Amino acid sequence: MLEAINLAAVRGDRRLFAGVGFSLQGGDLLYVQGANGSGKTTLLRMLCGLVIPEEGKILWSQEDIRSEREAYLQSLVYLGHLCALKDDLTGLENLRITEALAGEEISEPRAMAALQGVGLNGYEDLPVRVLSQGQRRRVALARLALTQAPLWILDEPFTALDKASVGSLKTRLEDHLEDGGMVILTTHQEIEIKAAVIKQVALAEY
Amino acid sequence: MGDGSGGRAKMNWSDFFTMGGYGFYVWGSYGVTALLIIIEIIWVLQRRKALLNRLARMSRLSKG
Amino acid sequence: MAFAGINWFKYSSPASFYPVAGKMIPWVASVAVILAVIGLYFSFFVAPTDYQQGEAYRIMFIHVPAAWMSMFIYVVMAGYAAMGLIFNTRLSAMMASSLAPTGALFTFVALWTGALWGKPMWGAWWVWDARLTTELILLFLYIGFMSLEAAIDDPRRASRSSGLLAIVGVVNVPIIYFSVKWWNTLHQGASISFDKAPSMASTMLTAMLLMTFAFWMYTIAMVLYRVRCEILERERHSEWVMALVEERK
Amino acid sequence: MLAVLRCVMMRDLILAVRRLSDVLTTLFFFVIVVSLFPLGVGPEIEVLRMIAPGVVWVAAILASMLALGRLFENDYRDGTLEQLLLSPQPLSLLVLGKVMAHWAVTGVPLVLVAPLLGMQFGMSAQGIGVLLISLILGTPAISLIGAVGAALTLGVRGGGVLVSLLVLPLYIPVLIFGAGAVEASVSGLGAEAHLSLLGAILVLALCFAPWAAAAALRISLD
Repeated sequence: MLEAINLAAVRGDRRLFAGVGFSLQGGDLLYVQGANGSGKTTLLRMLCGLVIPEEGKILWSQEDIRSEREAYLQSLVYLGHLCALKDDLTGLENLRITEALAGEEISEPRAMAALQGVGLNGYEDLPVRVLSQGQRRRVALARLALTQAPLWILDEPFTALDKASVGSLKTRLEDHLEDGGMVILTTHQEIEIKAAVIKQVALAEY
Repeated sequence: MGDGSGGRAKMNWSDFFTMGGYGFYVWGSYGVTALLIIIEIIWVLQRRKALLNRLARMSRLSKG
Repeated sequence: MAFAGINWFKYSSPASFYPVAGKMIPWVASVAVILAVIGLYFSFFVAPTDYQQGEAYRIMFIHVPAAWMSMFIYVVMAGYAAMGLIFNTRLSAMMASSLAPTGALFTFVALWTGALWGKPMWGAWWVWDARLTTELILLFLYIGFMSLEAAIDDPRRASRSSGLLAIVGVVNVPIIYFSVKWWNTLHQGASISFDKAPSMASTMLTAMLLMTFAFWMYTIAMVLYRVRCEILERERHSEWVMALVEERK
Repeated sequence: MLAVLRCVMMRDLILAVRRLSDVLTTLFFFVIVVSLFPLGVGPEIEVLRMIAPGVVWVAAILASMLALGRLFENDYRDGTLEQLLLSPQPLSLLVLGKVMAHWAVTGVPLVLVAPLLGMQFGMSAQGIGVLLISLILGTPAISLIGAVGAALTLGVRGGGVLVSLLVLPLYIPVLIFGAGAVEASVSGLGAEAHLSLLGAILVLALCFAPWAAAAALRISLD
């Protein structure tokens, strides 16, 4: 269960947002809305513990995420704007190394299956630099098929995806929510994701 | 003028400036030190004046 | 600095510290001037002529205090930086960045006066003496601190990054000093070094201490003045700064 | 715990092998800088033999400092560094893994080439032997201390030059004991004292540098 209390962020000397609070239980979907530059990415990175909040606290099952760092990070997957892939490594290597760093050893067949699951059959063992932006995005999203982490924080996950991939990502998110997982995401496209509880946080322009 | 603690104070000014032949070195050190301190003071005063002007101008712009 | 440290936590917010610093500056500055005048009087008129070096040794009365201050300010800077990182208090980070220029000034003064004192004593402008070399490396550390802080735009990250550098630096200063001392004695032997300061008549010591305290007061006044500029700079969007700017117009 | 350290190291080593040009440029820089000195100082072998340890050591420091840019900058730009910070494993361990891979790619080639340069400068076999040991002990310490500088100047404009300004003063003890060890052994004083102090600095760097670099990374990615 994730709880954010009275979060505030400052970038340079400009105050991005303040008094942001919400709580998220299993099966909840949270949309983070706001114009560009209103601090959406900063809020997501703050929820991951990358950015230290100017004010307020973030609790994961009633414990501050900075004191329960290891437990929290084990239950979290964050996909930012960048695909977080090394160009010289193949899709397969990237996937297995990223998962190993997150503490989950993945066998080659399972990684291969995950890549095929996002429609990359035949591209698994090519260096990522030869793939298109959409394909690279899908390699990054393939992680969602492998991870056991309940909390997914996704920054603009639908960008650069074709219709089929958008559809499959939508169903994967819905399955995850049904299994009691939590999703926090930002998106510009109007995509209807069915969830038990849908919450919104709007970052007003300061 | 000097006290009796074995030190003889210099009465005339010419001795004072020659500093027993080491005037260049002694006044070179004290002079540069004094100069640097004065420069730092002026620099800080300038910085504050420029900052206050900028803030005043920005507050006028934002209000006007 | 200890004085500012005592009521520190009560005035830890920049807004409340600003007026306090304002009131302190005139007092500290006048104490600095008085101490400097008395110190100079002692240095030139009271302290006796040294039988070995004649009048040249009087450079010692600013060289040694400047060297002490350069080391002391760096340690205080690292202390404030550590407090800024641990307690996340913005004001201590500002104090650290305000201390750096004055510290660098004293380091340069120590080097300059060291060279001018070295010329008459040993006939060389620069002597690879352990302490002088460490002073030179300390100047590099100060320059590194200030340039790192100037290179980063976001003031919060700038003070935290340079703060960490100051802490890494202060841990390294003793290591550098002892390795340079080892290197110095290996190559040259201990013949030329500052350790054998001229026999210290009591008046010499008082002159040096007076000058040290004068430098100390000067540092406090200068740092308080500069930290007020930092506060105005970083809090320019807050209401109290706006109000203050209104009043001044 | 160690599996993750090995994983980060293997990843960086694979990346380095797949892009050998970066490794070779550092090595060639080292060789060129060392070979410049005889052209500048003159060919007398006596003079060259005397300045050889200092020249090799300063060139090694400059070469490994050039390679520091590659330590975090690429990961920072493609987003993998962010994922490293989000790994449940202690960040200082991951940083240690990266620095060991960086040392294996830049430090070890320098150590392997140093004897050739030693001969070029007419150094005695004993001198070259001690030079090798001092470089083996010194280059990892340089990579470790350099990692702190690289983390501090991440994403900062003019970071490449700035890192040298921050890190060079901290390299001075390593340089003094490294170059001094060779000179002491050649002049008959025996280099044990210097090498043991160099080892002490290496242990100190091993304990504190990863932690400091990890803290610097968190600040840089804040």
